[in-house]
Amino acid sequence: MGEILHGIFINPFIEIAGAPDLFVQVLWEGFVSGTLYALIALGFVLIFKASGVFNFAQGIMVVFGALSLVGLFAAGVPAWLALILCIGIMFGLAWGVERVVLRNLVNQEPIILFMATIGLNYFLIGFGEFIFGGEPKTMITSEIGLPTGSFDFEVLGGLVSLQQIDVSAAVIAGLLVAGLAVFFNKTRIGRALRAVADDHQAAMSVGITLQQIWVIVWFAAGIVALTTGIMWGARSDVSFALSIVALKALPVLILGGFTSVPGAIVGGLIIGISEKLAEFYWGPLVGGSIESWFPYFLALIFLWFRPQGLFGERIIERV
Amino acid sequence: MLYRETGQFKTSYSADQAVFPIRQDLVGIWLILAFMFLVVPFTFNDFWLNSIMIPTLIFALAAIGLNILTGYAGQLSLGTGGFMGCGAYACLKLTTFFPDLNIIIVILMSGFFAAAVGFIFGLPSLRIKGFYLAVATLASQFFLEWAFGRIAWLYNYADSGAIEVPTRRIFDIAITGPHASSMTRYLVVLSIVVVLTWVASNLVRGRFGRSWMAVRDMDIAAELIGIRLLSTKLTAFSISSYYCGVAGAMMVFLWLGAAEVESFDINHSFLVLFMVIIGGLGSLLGAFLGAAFIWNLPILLRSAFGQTIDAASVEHISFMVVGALIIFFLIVEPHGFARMWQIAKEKLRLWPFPY
Amino acid sequence: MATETAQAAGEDTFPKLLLRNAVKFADRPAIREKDLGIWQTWTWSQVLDEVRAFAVGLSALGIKAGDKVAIVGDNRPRLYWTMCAAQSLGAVPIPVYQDSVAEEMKFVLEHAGATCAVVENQEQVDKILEIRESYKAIKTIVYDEDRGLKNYNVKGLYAFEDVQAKGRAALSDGAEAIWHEQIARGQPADTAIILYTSGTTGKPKGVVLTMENTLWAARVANRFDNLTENEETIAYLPMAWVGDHIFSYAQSYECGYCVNCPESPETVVDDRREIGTTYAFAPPRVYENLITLTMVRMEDAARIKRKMFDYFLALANRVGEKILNGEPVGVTDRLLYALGDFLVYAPIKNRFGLSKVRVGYTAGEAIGPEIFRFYRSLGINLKQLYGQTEAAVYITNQPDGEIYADTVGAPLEGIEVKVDDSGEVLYRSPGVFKEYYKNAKATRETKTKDGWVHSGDAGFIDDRGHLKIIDRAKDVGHLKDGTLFPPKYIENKLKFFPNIKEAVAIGDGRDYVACMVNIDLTAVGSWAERNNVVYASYQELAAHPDVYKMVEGHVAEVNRELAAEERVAGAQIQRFLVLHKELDADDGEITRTAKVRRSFVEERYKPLIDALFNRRKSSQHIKTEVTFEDGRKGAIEGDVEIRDMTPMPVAGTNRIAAE
Amino acid sequence: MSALETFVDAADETLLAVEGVTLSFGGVQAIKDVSFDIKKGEIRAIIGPNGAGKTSMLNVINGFYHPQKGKITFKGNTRTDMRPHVAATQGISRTFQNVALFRGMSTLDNIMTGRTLKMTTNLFWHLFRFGPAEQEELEHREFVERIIDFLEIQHIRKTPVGRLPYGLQKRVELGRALAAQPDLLLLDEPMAGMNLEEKEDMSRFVIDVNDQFGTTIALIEHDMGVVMDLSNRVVVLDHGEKIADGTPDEVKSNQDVIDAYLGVAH
Repeated sequence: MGEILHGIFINPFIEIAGAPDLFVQVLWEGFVSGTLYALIALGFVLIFKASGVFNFAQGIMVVFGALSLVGLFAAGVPAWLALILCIGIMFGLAWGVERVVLRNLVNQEPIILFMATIGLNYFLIGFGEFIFGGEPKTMITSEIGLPTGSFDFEVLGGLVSLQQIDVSAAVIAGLLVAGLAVFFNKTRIGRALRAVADDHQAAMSVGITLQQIWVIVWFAAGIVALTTGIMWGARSDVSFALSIVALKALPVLILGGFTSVPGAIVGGLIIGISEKLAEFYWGPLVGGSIESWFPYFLALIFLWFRPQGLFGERIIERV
Repeated sequence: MLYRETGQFKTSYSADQAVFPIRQDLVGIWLILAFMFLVVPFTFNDFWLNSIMIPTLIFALAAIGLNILTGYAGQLSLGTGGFMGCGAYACLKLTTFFPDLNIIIVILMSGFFAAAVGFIFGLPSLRIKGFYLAVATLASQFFLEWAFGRIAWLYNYADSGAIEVPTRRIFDIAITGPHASSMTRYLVVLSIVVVLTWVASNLVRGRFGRSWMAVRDMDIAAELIGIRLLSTKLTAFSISSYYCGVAGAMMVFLWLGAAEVESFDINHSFLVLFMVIIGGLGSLLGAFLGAAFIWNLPILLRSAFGQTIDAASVEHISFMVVGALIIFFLIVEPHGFARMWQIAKEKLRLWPFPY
Repeated sequence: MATETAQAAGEDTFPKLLLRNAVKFADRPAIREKDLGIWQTWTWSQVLDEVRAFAVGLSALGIKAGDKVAIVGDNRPRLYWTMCAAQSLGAVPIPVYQDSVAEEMKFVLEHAGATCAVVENQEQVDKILEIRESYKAIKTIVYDEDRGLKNYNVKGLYAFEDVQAKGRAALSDGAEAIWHEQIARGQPADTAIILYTSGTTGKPKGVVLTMENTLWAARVANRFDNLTENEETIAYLPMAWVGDHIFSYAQSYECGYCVNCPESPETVVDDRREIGTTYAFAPPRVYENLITLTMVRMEDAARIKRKMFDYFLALANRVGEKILNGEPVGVTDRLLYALGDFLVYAPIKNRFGLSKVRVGYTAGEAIGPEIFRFYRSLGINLKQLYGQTEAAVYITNQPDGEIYADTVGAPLEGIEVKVDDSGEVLYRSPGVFKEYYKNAKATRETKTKDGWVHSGDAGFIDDRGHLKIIDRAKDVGHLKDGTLFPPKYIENKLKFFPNIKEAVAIGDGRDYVACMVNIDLTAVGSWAERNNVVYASYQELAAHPDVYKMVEGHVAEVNRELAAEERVAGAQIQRFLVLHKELDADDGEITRTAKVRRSFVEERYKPLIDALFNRRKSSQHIKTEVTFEDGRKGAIEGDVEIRDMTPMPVAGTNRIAAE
Repeated sequence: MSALETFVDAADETLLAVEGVTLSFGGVQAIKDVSFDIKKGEIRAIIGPNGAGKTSMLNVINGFYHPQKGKITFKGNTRTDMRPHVAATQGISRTFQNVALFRGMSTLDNIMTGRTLKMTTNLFWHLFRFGPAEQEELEHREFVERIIDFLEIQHIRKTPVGRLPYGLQKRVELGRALAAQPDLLLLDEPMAGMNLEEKEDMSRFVIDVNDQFGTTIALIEHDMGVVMDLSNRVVVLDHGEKIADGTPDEVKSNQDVIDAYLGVAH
């Protein structure tokens, strides 16, 4: 018993003190996956805020975007054109989703809409695999001008290695968030989108229909997904296995709240870093791979004490 | 049109509250049961029994389990695969420890382990609702998957890391294992599913079912009229998991014959969830309809395209079709096949009048 | 002679029959009531137990032979038991229409000299208490349902079960023998019941029927249709109406069949379906309503379904009745009819709970021939009978195999029927009433010394020996030029249209025939909804130009039919209007059995009628006082439009005789 | 009316006493130091303008809100707060301002749910719907049928409540509350949103419940006419404070009430 407690609560710190460079490396790894979790969660929050849809397909949109890019390139389309076409595809997807799904399911219960996005999820998997094939693919990292290679630092007596692609991922994620912030705060459409979260009437008074807003929001989420897909694909393969990883956006959302953009980012980083730390320092105690479930437990424990999330308001129940 | 109800009157509450108060329905269900028990085993070939009948029944049972939790008690769960796995691994361990115990009893007992696990993962439901709760069930799903893969004791330290089903006999008839005939396994599965469905129908019609639905429809009002939320939700979690557990045990022991962690992964959770949604939340009939539809649709597609396109493409197309159909059905009738049947039945009862 | 054997066996009063049934049909259901969601059943032996306890209890409260016991309420087992209980003591049950206002009820109670009232609920108790303030003879009030009565502290008010408890206590002290003696003393000539006829004019008259009258009627009717103890009937018509008394009480006691009481007046159709009655009885209005309901609902059905429905209805119209009557029909038609039965006829019968009906009767008023045929063509053995309270219902019935839509059948065995010179129908039978209670003058006017009763109806016996009723004798009139004017005949034709609920034709002594129409709010309302016609009230809808146009079409259709019949061709409707309010029993415009009080209506709407016969007027202002459900008074006023019709040319000479 | 008077005479025993209850959410004070009592067998009205804290008061009484200060004595047991289902167990049941029925269930099942507290048979019997479980279901069904009969809703017995018009839903909700055979019945604006006829019906049911079952009733109502007709005593709240307490006539002539309530709300 004591041994286990020691393993859980004491040993990690001994190890950290013993090899601080490893600790920093793990932190960095966690930070990078956290960034990606955050991006998936971000796409999710965009949609949830504006249309109340719990979009289960956000993870698949990430894969689908990346797959389209790789697939188009493989079919002989120049990389830059493929990228532009992919943006077009994401727009088409947003338009199609609004046309086929949202418009017909307006005013349904949340769970029905949630189920519809699971259906969309399946459709996209089948569609993507049918067009581009099911086998994992390699991202065309250098072709679209992303750096490869790594920066190596001498830190605390050890060597910390930062992949350049990871660094650019973080930078691009930052830029994306900044861009979205500008879009939402400074543009007319952006303000309308913010209004729609609170009041549909107000949004329509700006002169945009609800349908248009849905398309825009899903498109924005699609762009976020495409970016995420490129980054993620550059780190590993482009394959539908990613959709399972994308479920980690859920605990991120739990931490950050379903409607908060800063929450998504902070939540993503917390989940990313903590799962890597847990895996590295606690994983060996029970045979490893605990990062597959650790974030969910973390979110659960968190929920127990704060059911409304990190940035959510306290719910007063009324009768 | 087919319903002629004139002269069917009830002189007691038990007759009025029967599962099938209309005589035509009662006759119908007996005909179906007779067909399933007396005709199917002797006329259907191995492919039909193994690939269609047995899995449909097993998934229907899992769908009933999930339906109790999600459809009746209103608690969204994405952990069905994990609970099914609990049943399967429990069954393996039980039959290892008690090799002489009647395998049917073992299968029925293994559900209790799933129920216990479901109980534990249902605890957060006191404070967590809706989509937030889905995360709790995801936690159980991934944790259980992890456990099934990592804890070698669970799969008897088999080199393959998989469950290998031993042969078990009752009255010298092989029920499980490679020697068991499709017919035997079908009949065992059918019997268990029929009995458990009957039990489920008893539950949902009575006090427990009403409490679940009350919690689902308006938990605050339910609490104020004296329903204990936690115990109601926990019973739903336990019973639901029991059903999933038994379905999982049957899946491995009476259908697949062997199973790995992948048999209980999150995709199975989704598969069963689809069955429930497409079949109809809050309906036992819906569980059967949903299971039959979702399970057999790809088979149907495969046999339709099988000759012209390669297997992988058929797989992809079936994914697309399933996805599109889910959306289609949600648009046409968000409450699933069961509601469609209900509406059709209502129309038949009112025929020729529209109302 | 059936009567003689029965008397020999001691089955000549209802209490004696109850004793017989309690042995003969001991465990068979006698009466059911849908209560608390299920059908509560009492077997004949249980009914005996209940009746005995209540009778002895009443006796303990001082009710004795010759006393009058008023019975007020919806059809409920306990109220039927009260009848038998009262009869067993030699007292006379007086059922009263339950929806009469206190004033009407007071007249009946006072006239009959009731000393006890057995009522359904608080509402009726309140009425009786109100009556008791001025008519103090009522000593005992017994109620069935205690709701709201818990804290009434009133002398002589008892719960039904308390009276029974009293009775049971007395029974254990040996009262049973006395009770049986009392029953044994009962004679066929004893008064069985006094039924107050609502009467289209004047105050109600109490028709005194003896045990022999009612029992004879019950026996004859049961034998006529070979009824057995296996029949199921539903009791939903007012207990104060002779039809209900004979069908739900006398005939049931006589042959032991089961009577079913519905849960509430609103659920009768559902309850009838659940029970699946085999022997049915309803005034034409009920059948009319069902058709209206059918047509209105089918209007909303999908096009294909409606087409199919219309096709098979036309087929039924062509061959249905022939098949029912066992006449030869082609094989194709038979097959098509079978298909129609599967798709349309059987489901309709099922919806209305008429699937199991062996014999169904309509009476009380002439039924439209089209309505009558509609049911028969669906395969329902609907028959007409002609009856009156004074005859204990039965005068003529249609025997199986001799059903003609235009007649009301032939006299039953033991009944003599004749038509006098003025065209009035007279009858004589063992069922003929004893007298009008305390009204010798009226008795003399109606019943001749040798037992013939003036029916008050005009009619004739055709060459098949069947009776045809044209109209009330005093209502058949003539236009100024001498043309025959049968108002009811015209009105019934109008009323067959689902959109028309009620019609009043006027023409006696006038230049031409004019008509006032009530639209059917259900049917026209549904039509309005489909056609986006917005309306706030009956009055507004009735005055709508499109509604007028619709009614005009119906009137033209009736005129076309009239024109085709030589004898009434001159009685075509030349002007009509749609009334601005519904004729209402609360306003005294129709009776509780929904017959139009013609003279009252003509008086009340005199300005309108004057305008109808003033060709220069195309509309008329009117103000009408109305009584609301809660008794408050108010007024409806407005302008009513009057439309002119062009009479149809009279068709050739060789015409089918008027139906 | 004579019925009511008998009860006023008989009622002298305090069923529920509220003493110095104070409730606030965050910074907002919903109820400030309110005390009043409800006597056994009476119909007690709680009135006041919008936002006066009436519904909050009911929520405190049946344990949904927990007051910061004060205590409540019900049937002799004093408490500061409790879980709602405990309140239900002790005999308090209620209806809601916005109908809170179980929309997916039929009228019958909704009212049956109201009897959950009285049902004790364990899961085992229910699995097979056998023996005690079947017995229990049937007994309670009969009880519920009496309520259905009482409220005259036979014709909608098996209709899902979501399909019913508002007035009937309110009636079903009353039925569900009655099913628990409460000692104290809390009615939160039972007549809100009803037309005149429905109001009269509902008033009759309220009186009949009180009369027939002797149930003590606390009632929030806006319609002054209804309050004056129905209730034995009235407590008036304004901005969370009690400003008057007494018979309808006393309250009607109270100047504070006229200023605060009658002048403002209507």
